Formats: sequence, C-alpha cells, structure tokens
Amino acid sequence: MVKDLSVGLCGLTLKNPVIPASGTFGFGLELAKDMDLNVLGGISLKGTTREARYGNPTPRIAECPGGMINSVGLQNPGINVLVNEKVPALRKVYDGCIIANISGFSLDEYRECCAKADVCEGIDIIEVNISCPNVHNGGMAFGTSAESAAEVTRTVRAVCRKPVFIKLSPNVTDIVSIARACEDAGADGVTLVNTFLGMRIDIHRRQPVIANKMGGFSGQAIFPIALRMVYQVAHACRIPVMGCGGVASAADVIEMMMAGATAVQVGAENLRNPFACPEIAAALPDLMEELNINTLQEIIGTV
Amino acid sequence: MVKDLSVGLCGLTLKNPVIPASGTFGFGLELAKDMDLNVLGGISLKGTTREARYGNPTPRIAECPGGMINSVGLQNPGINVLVNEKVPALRKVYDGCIIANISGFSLDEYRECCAKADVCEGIDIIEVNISCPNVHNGGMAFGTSAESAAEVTRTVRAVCRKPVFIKLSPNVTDIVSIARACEDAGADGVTLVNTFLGMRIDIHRRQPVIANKMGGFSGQAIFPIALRMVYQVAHACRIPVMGCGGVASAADVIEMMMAGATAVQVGAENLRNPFACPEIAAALPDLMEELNINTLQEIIGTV
Amino acid sequence: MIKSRYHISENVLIAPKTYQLVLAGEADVEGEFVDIALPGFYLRRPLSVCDREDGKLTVVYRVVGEGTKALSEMTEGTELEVLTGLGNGFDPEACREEALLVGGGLGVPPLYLLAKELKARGKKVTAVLGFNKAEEIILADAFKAVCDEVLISTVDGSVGVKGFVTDAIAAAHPAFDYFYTCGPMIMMKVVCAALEGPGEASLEERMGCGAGFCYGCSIQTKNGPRRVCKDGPVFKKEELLW
Amino acid sequence: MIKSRYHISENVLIAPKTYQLVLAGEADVEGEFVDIALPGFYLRRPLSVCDREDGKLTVVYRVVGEGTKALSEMTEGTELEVLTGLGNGFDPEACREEALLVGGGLGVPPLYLLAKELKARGKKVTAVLGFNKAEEIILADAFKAVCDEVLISTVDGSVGVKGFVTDAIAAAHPAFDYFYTCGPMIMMKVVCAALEGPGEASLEERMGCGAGFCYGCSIQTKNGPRRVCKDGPVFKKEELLW
Ligand SMILES: Cc1cc2nc3c(=O)[nH]c(=O)nc-3n(C[C@H](O)[C@H](O)[C@H](O)COP(=O)(O)OP(=O)(O)OC[C@H]3O[C@@H](n4cnc5c(N)ncnc54)[C@H](O)[C@@H]3O)c2cc1C
Ligand SMILES: Cc1cc2nc3c(=O)[nH]c(=O)nc-3n(C[C@H](O)[C@H](O)[C@H](O)COP(=O)(O)OP(=O)(O)OC[C@H]3O[C@@H](n4cnc5c(N)ncnc54)[C@H](O)[C@@H]3O)c2cc1C
Ligand SMILES: Cc1cc2nc3c(=O)[nH]c(=O)nc-3n(C[C@H](O)[C@H](O)[C@H](O)COP(=O)(O)O)c2cc1C
Ligand SMILES: Cc1cc2nc3c(=O)[nH]c(=O)nc-3n(C[C@H](O)[C@H](O)[C@H](O)COP(=O)(O)O)c2cc1C
Ligand code: FES
Ligand code: FES
Repeated sequence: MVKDLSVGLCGLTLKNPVIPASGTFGFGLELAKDMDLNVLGGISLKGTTREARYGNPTPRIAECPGGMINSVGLQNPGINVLVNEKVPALRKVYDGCIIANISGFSLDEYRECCAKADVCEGIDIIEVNISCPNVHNGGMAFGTSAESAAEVTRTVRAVCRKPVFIKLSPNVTDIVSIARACEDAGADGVTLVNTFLGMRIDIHRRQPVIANKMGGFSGQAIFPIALRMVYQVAHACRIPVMGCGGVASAADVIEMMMAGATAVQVGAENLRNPFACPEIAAALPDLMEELNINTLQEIIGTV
Repeated sequence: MVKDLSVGLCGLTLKNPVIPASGTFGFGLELAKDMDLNVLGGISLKGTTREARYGNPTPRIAECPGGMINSVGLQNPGINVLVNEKVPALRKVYDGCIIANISGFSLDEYRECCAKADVCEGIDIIEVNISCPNVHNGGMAFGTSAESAAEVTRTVRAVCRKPVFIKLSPNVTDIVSIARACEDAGADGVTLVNTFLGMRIDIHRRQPVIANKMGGFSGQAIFPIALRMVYQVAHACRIPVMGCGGVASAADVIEMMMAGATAVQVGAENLRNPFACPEIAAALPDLMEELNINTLQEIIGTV
Repeated sequence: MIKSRYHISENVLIAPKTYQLVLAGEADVEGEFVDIALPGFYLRRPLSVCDREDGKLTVVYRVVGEGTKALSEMTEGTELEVLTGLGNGFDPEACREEALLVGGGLGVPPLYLLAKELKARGKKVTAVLGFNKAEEIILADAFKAVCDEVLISTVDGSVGVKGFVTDAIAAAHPAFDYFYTCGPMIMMKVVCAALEGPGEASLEERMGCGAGFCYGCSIQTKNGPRRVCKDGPVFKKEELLW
Repeated sequence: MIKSRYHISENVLIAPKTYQLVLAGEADVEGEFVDIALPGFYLRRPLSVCDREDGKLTVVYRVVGEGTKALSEMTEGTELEVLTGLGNGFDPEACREEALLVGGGLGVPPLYLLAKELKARGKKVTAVLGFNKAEEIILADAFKAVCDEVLISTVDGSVGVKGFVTDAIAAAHPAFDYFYTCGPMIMMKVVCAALEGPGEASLEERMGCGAGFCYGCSIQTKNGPRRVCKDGPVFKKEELLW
C-alpha cells in the first residue's frame, strides 16, 4: 500500500515531516551537489542576524558520548545576503518548505530581520530563535522567561504575514508556560528544542575543550528530554509543534510525532552523517508498513 | 609515586571521591557480598521518606541511547527502618562515609526525617533530595524555585548538626540562583545533579514505555550538562559540590573535579555495571600518573 | 553475581525469529538468568538459562527489538560481557514425587534445566508445552529425551492439542503434586488459577540492574514489595497478586 | 562527497603510537582527507590521505585519544564507514619548476601524495621532514624513492640536522619557487614567515561535519571567514592570519 508521508503545517503541505534543523545543514546549497534536496519536507536555514557575524573562536566543537557541543556562535552573512542571495539560489533547486531561522540581540534586530524575511519570496516559514546559548546577552535571555518570549513573539508577529514559529530553549524550568506565552502572543507554532548549555574539559590540557568554555549540547543524548517537552507542549497548546532534539532515525521521527510533533527536525545527526535526512525520509514508508500506519498525519499526538 | 586519592569534605576525609549515587546502589548491603565496599569513598543510600513507599507501577525503566529513564518513585522502607536497621547493618561492614538521602512531600516530613537521620550514629552526611521528578506534588516543586529550596534548607538545617547537602534538580532555568539560595540558607554543600525529566514512547504499542508516562533521565548522555552545572555552581558558591550526572569512568571523575566537584557520585552506570564504582576507584591512580596528578585534592576546581 | 567474558560458541536460528545461543566461558555458575551487555545498548539484556554444562551456558531468545536483533547478528567467537549468578530459579526440592512443567513459547527454555534437575532427583516429570503453531515449536525433542511425558498444544491445532496449555492439561489430566510454569503473564495467571495445589511461576519485568539494588523491577506481592530480579524471578503461586 | 564502506586491509605500527592504515573499497576518489566513522564515537575522525591507488587509500595516524586508540585496535577485514571526497588539497599546479615540501611529524604523510603528483608533472621536488627523534621518523624511504632530495631534521639530532625543519632548510638552502607545508601549527607559522616567496599550508581544526555545512571549523583569513574542511584544509600563505 502506498504510504502518505505528507503533513499539513499552518496551511502549507510538507511532502514529508523531515527537516534538517537550523545550523546543521548550512543554507542547503552546501549540500545540493551531494543529494537530491527535494526528498526533504523542509529545510531550516542557518541562523541569521542583522549584520554578518564571524561567530565564536575555535575550537567550536566538542565530542560527547551520544552527542556534541557546538559553539559556532551564529556565524552568518547577515539578513541581506540571506534574502538576496541564499534563498533565491536555494529556491532554484528546491521545491519544499524553506524556513528562515532568525536570531537577534534586541527586539529591533528581530523586527528588522523578520520583516525582511517576510517579504522574501522564497521563504515559507519564519522560525525565530530565542534560545541560542552561545551569544552573551543574546538569545538566551529572551528564551528563558515567558514575558520576554512573548515580547519577541509580539514584535515579529506584527511585521510578518507568513507563519511564525518560535524556537524555544530547553534550558528552562517550565517549557509549557513559555510555549503558552508565545501562543497567546500570536505565534503560529513552536519549534522545540534548541541545544542544552553544556561543557567539556580536556583533562590533559586542563582547559575547556570549547574556546568559549560552554556551548550548545545536542544529539541523540537529548532525545528523551526533547521528546518529553514536545509531549508536554503539544498537549498544552493548540498551535503545531516542530519537534527537534536527538532525532537520528525514522523510528525517532515517528516517536516525536506520536508525542505531538507535526514536523520533525534533525540536527547534529546531519554532522555525523550528511545523508541522515534523505536516509530517514527514505526509511519512513517501510517503518510505517511495519507499524500499520498509512498516513503520517494520523499519528500526530496519538499518545 | 604513591597517589593520594583522599579528599576533604566538610571536615570529613573521604578515602577517595567515588560515591555511588542515591537510588543506584540500594542501601549498600545489597552489594556487600559482591564486592569490598571499603574501596568506596562514600555511599549515598536509597532515598528515604517518612513512611514506607512501594513507589510507582512498572514498567519503571526505559532504555535510551546513552542513558535510561527510571520511575522507581522512591520505593523505600521508611526512615525508621533506615536508621534502626539499614544503617547499623551497613556500618558493620563499611568504614567509609555513609550519606543518608532524604526525600519529603512537606517541610514537616523533611524536618522529621532529617532529625532522625541526624541522631543516627552511622550516618555521616545528610543529603536532602529536593529534586526527584517522579512524585506528584513531591520533590520537584521544592527544587525548582530558589525560595522553596531555601525553605527546605532552613528547615532541615535547624534540626541537624551533621553536614547537610542539598541535592538539586537540573530541570531549572538558573541552577546558580538555587544553589546560592541553599548556601545562604545554611547548606553545607550541594549535590548536583539529579535526573532530567524525560519520556520514551513505545511506537509499536503507541504508549509511553514508563507506566507513569515520564521519569528521571540519567546516564552518560547527561554528563556535559551536569558538568556545566557543577562548573557554574562551584565557581559561584563557596560550599563544596558533589558532582553527579553521567559519570562512567575515572576520566569523568577527574573532569568533574576539575570543574569544581570535591566528590563525585556515580548513578546509572552502576545499573549497567554493578562493579562500576570499584573499577573507577581502582583506575584512578594510573590515570593520575598519566595526567601528572599526585593528590586529587589539588585538582578540585582548577579549570 | 559474577561479571565475566564469554564467547559465542553457537548462535543458530531454531524457529522463526528464535535463536539458540551457546556461551562458553566461566565454569558452571549459579543463577536463573544471565544479563548480557550488548555493545551500543545502554542496559543489559536479561535472558534465562536454558541449559548449563561444561562451562557452557545455553539461552534461547526471540528477536523482539533492536537489542535481540543485534545479538542475532553476532557470529561465533564474538566476545560478550555477561553477568551471571542472577535470580532465584525454580525449586526442584519443592516437588515431592510428581512434577508438572507448564511452558508457553519463550517460557519453555528455562523449564528445560529444571526438568533435568528434577530427573536427577528421581522425580516423575510431565511437561506441557504450548506454542502458537507447528513452526514455533522449540526444544520438544530435548524435553522428550528428559521427561517422562511431554504434551504439546498449539493454538492453531497443527500439532498436539488444539488450544492452550490448559486445554492440553484438561485433556490429559496429568498427575502432579507440584507445578512449575513459565510463559506469558496471562498464561501463567490462568495456569495458576486453573491448577489446584501448590506451584511456582517465573515472572518478567523491565529491569535496570538485574541484581537487586535499583528497585526498578518491583512487584507487589502478598508479602509486600518484591524484586523480580533478586527475590524472583520465580515466585510461589500463593505469593502472587497478578 | 561520498559515503561508502571500506575494509581494513592493513593497520600496522610504523613508529611509536603511529599506524599506517590501508583502506580498500571504492575506486580512486578525490579529496584531501577522509572522515571515518568509528563505532561508539559520536563524531567522525578526519585523517589526511597519504597515498591512493587501485581502490586503496593509505592514511597514517597517531594515537592521541580514545578514537584513534580504538582504530589502532581494529584488525584486518574490519568494515568502516568512510566519507571521502573531502577538502581541497595542495595545488601541484602552483609550482613552476622546483617545489619545497616541508613536513613535521604527522604532517609528513599528506605530503607524500603531493610529491608523487609533482613528480608526475615533471617538477623537481625537495622534501624537508622534521621529527623529534630517530624512532619517530616515518616514510623517509618512501619520500626518497619519489623526491629528488630528502632532508631530515630531528630535534635531538639523532638523525640529519639537529633542530627544526627551518634549521635543515637554512643549512641546505634548497632552491624552490613554491613551498608546501604540513605539520604543527607553530611549525607552519614559522615556515611561512621564514620562507620567502609563495606557498601553501595545510591547517587542522576540530570539525563537526567535515563537509562544509556546519561552520564548526571556521578560521578568520585575510579574505574573511573560511571553513578549514571545505575551503581548506590547504590555504595559500598570503591568506592566512595565524
Ligand atoms: C528474568 C528475565 C528472563 C528473560 N528470559 C528470556 C529468555 O530466555 N528468552 C527471551 O527471548 N527473552 C527473555 N526475556 C525477555 C528479554 O529480556 C527481552 O525480550 C529483551 O530484553 C528484549 O530486548 P530488545 O533490545 O530486543 O528489545 P527492546 O524492546 O528494544 O528493548 C528495550 C528495553 O526494554 C527491555 N525489554 C524489552 N522487552 C522486555 C521483556 N519482555 N522483559 C524484560 N525487559 C524487556 C530490554 O531489556 C531493553 O532494556 C527475559 C526477561 C527477563 C526479565
Ligand atoms: C583535515 C584534518 C586532517 C588530519 N589528518 C591527520 C592525519 O593524517 N594523521 C593524524 O594522525 N591525525 C590527523 N588529524 C588529526 C586527527 O583527526 C585527530 O588526531 C583525531 O581526530 C583524534 O581523535 P581521538 O579520538 O584519538 O582524540 P580525542 O581527543 O579523544 O578526540 C576528541 C574529539 O576531538 C577531535 N580532535 C582531537 N584532536 C584533533 C586534532 N588534532 N584535529 C582535529 N580534531 C581533533 C576528534 O576528532 C574528536 O572529535 C587531522 C585532522 C584534520 C582536521
Ligand atoms: C552546529 C550547530 C549549529 C546550530 N545553529 C543553530 C542556529 O543557527 N539557529 C538555531 O535556531 N539552532 C541552531 N542549532 C540548534 C539545532 O537547530 C537544534 O535545535 C539542536 O541542535 C537540537 O537538535 P539535535 O539534537 O538534533 O542536534 C545548531 C545546532 C548545531 C549542532
Ligand atoms: C534507578 C535510580 C533511582 C534513583 N533514586 C534516587 C533517589 O532515591 N534519591 C535521589 O536523590 N536520587 C535518585 N536518583 C538520581 C541519582 O542519584 C543521580 O542523581 C542521577 O541518576 C544522575 O546521575 P547519573 O547520570 O550518574 O545516573 C536515582 C537514579 C536512578 C537511575
Ligand atoms: S532490576 Fe534492579 S532491583 Fe531488579
Ligand atoms: S567541519 Fe563543518 S563546516 Fe567544517
């Protein structure tokens, strides 16, 4: 029997729920020669700020059991290059859902960047990262209280006609109250989760592995925590959830969807296997057959 | 060269920093026939409440990549059995540091249990668990705000002459503010961290794996987050920290200590390898040699 | 409890998705089950001992998930770290003269070692082994070589009595003064209810440590909470609350 | 970039803690380095290609941590999943007539393939290879078989010029119109400063993806940020800020 992998997300139809997560797939273009991007339901682009940024000093990467820490620090060419060069170039080779991921250090920056993304033709969804733990005085502060999360949401909501997803930080006591605050402030959906603040020490050199001391921890290791947060938020809010955190297989995608995710993002797994997303998308039909699932849409939030 | 593994903790001297974490080593007695307990610096006993508890329904265990979820739910025979039977029996075969781990559902319960532990001869340190995520209206509430954490600390401090460690939950936005509140309220030290709230779904049965839906996630997977919290708290507070979370090797012990831990607890690793703690303690001298460390005390918080 | 390394000396398919694994290593060790560390999996996998001699342990397992799948792909010579000496098994001394063994599916293998122990003590042993269908039948010849009588039931009637083990028992009315059962929970519950007289059943529960100190596998019994891994997995019928 | 499976056809100790690994699989593939997935480790391990022919890839690696230790314990026949076609290597076309290759320690192996490529283009090739001491010398004979001249320096003076590669260069004054260097960062920095004229150096950085899309390995250059894995690892001397 032919399997229906498509899911509906804020009026858009994704051909499947598999989306490389922001920062782990560049601007898509970097991988266009290596795979057929069109097997992907969506692509969340590298986090973008108003000005171009080099990011943090290296080492920016630390290996951990079952995961990794990154402290890329939002290296990006700035919003103008995104909307004028990157997105148009990607749109030429990719027909799926393009998600712009926007970061900012002030409400003004969020407003300006989102407004530019909103009028950029190729962009389908605007994902607002209020959670990146790498930048001092940056995203972290916005994402860790319900009030400031709502403030960012209201600010960008006012300048966008496209669907706005707020991407939340898991480094919080009560993820549900923050998601609810975003929903009440007009978010069309939430993406959860971003990375956990983590650290490793090189015991030979007696120094942190990461030049910036700490960074964002993610990968398979965080899956059970991310899944729990997706479950909690999906059962407490009415807006759709993009699940993210530790997804590494088609089974993980199904598990996230049963917990309540409408679409599922794959992050660090792309770094250890650049073909992770196409492989996961390709593995879904057989797994659906094994699990007696005909259309993915029907399993969303069934647990 | 002979290595000095001992560490000083609130006036006590531990022969080494390796301590099985509460709930992952029973009351010590369960393993007394299988190993020489006296190679362990300390033993943190199973979490104890005023009344005997059966705990949560089964399944209570779910496997995860690099870790596991437990929802034992504080099964224990009650404080009277602890102080009258378990501790005296353990004291007969064990000469190291005995840590009583106390949980409670009310300030009264914490006060009563800690007071009993304080007058129990065999107990050296009282560890107050304000973080167990398994019990509704239970530990979680106390451990997730600085105010209530301080309240528990003051309550038990008033009835104890022995060193009191408050064991914190990592499911919080700002671990430092909570640790500081405990310090200000008179804690002699903090243990961090307890488990993360996590969840797994059995995609075949379309049900949570754990009968109670969610449970406490721990094991190697959480090490980078636990290490970061130990680092932050050790650098912000003056009281000693017992580091805990994902420790699985002698190298992890050293890394935790460089981050600021005075002693190091090993939790879930005991479940996959009952001999983990003696093996780690035995591996320390060679690793110290490789790293040019003569006394463990000297590396505490050197990063 | 002992932690030691074994190597695979045999790992063969004996029925659909069902493998017989022979581990060679440490000389005869006690224990009802072993707990096997599988590379890449966080927790060990508990498997009941089916047979034990000359420093070899036999277990029979079914592929149900990723862990048993990985195990089934391991070849001869592969080394595995195994905890042995776990669990309290069936008590062959509890039977006076005539024993009834009731096994269902993957509950059949652990009864094999018991059958040998009972025969060594001179008891009369009847085994009732239930399966879904002919192709899933395992160890029938091994039991026949040891027991005084072996009754088979299959749900689809392809071999032996059509139906469940209880149907086979009702039809044959074997004499016994003590019974031993291992299989799906629902089967054991029905068996314990249907059979008069004393007996014992071997339970299964998700485990953490497998060795009695994490309290992950506790069940409520008439005598209070008990750990399946340490106080069991075999419990007396009178103790069980189901 | 290609992901494929190779098997180990050789994995031998050639100097203290230093192994030569030959991987057999996919026919000749491009790329300056390969990225090897090691079971039980989250990230791949990048290793430079030292030689490549007949569907075989040779890399030389030193055991520095857990990953390379695990690799060193793998036996012939073991399968490994490898990403190939990664990185921009040295440019043999940049040299007009006479090339100087300057390698230090584990930076020596990647220059071997370059030496062969330069010779194939008819260039004169001088190699200066620096090591700490005699026992750590690797590939000297291989270079001698290919290059016009090979100079060795050792820090302890046990073989060749006592001191660093720059001491050997200062003593011999080899003629060259372009240089290529690979080795410890500090060595390459000194070489680039000491040698007049154009050249290129192969950098190292902790990597995430190894394939240009995670921006984990970025460095600042005179031309803005560059990814070591994709824009490099070889960069022109003029570009580098050190
Ligand atoms: C005391 C005891 C004896 C057993 N003896 C046998 C035997 O002889 N033959 C046999 O085929 N099976 C036996 N089992 C069941 C066997 O342990 C599981 O089938 C096996 O662990 C499944 O692993 P998996 O990775 O394939 O499945 P997964 O579902 O991927 O495993 C995930 C987790 O759940 C646990 N789990 C899954 N199913 C069970 C189960 N039924 N019981 C306990 N834990 C489970 C696993 O151990 C693992 O921790 C026994 C179980 C117990 C408790
Ligand atoms: C482009 C490139 C080419 C390389 N070529 C070679 C080679 O030909 N021969 C050789 O011996 N080594 C080479 N290296 C270094 C080699 O990758 C590391 O020594 C190796 O990854 C260490 O792994 P480990 O698990 O033993 O060490 P660990 O310290 O346990 O590794 C932990 C993490 O740090 C990373 N890491 C550690 N050291 C380095 C390093 N020096 N550079 C980059 N990442 C590191 C590891 O990849 C891993 O992600 C190269 C590195 C790069 C970037
Ligand atoms: C190298 C790297 C870079 C990232 N950059 C961004 C970013 O720019 N914006 C963002 O919202 N999230 C960023 N993230 C977070 C991921 O999108 C994702 O939320 C997180 O890694 C959890 O998913 P995972 O466990 O699958 O990696 C980054 C993650 C990694 C590993
Ligand atoms: C099975 C199990 C039971 C636990 N019971 C308790 C408990 O009773 N009291 C407590 O403070 N912590 C308890 N914990 C938490 C551990 O002591 C430890 O803080 C946590 O597991 C993190 O360490 P780890 O990653 O090494 O497991 C338990 C953990 C496990 C795995
Ligand atoms: S599994 Fe740990 S007590 Fe039974
Ligand atoms: S390592 Fe990912 S861009 Fe270089």
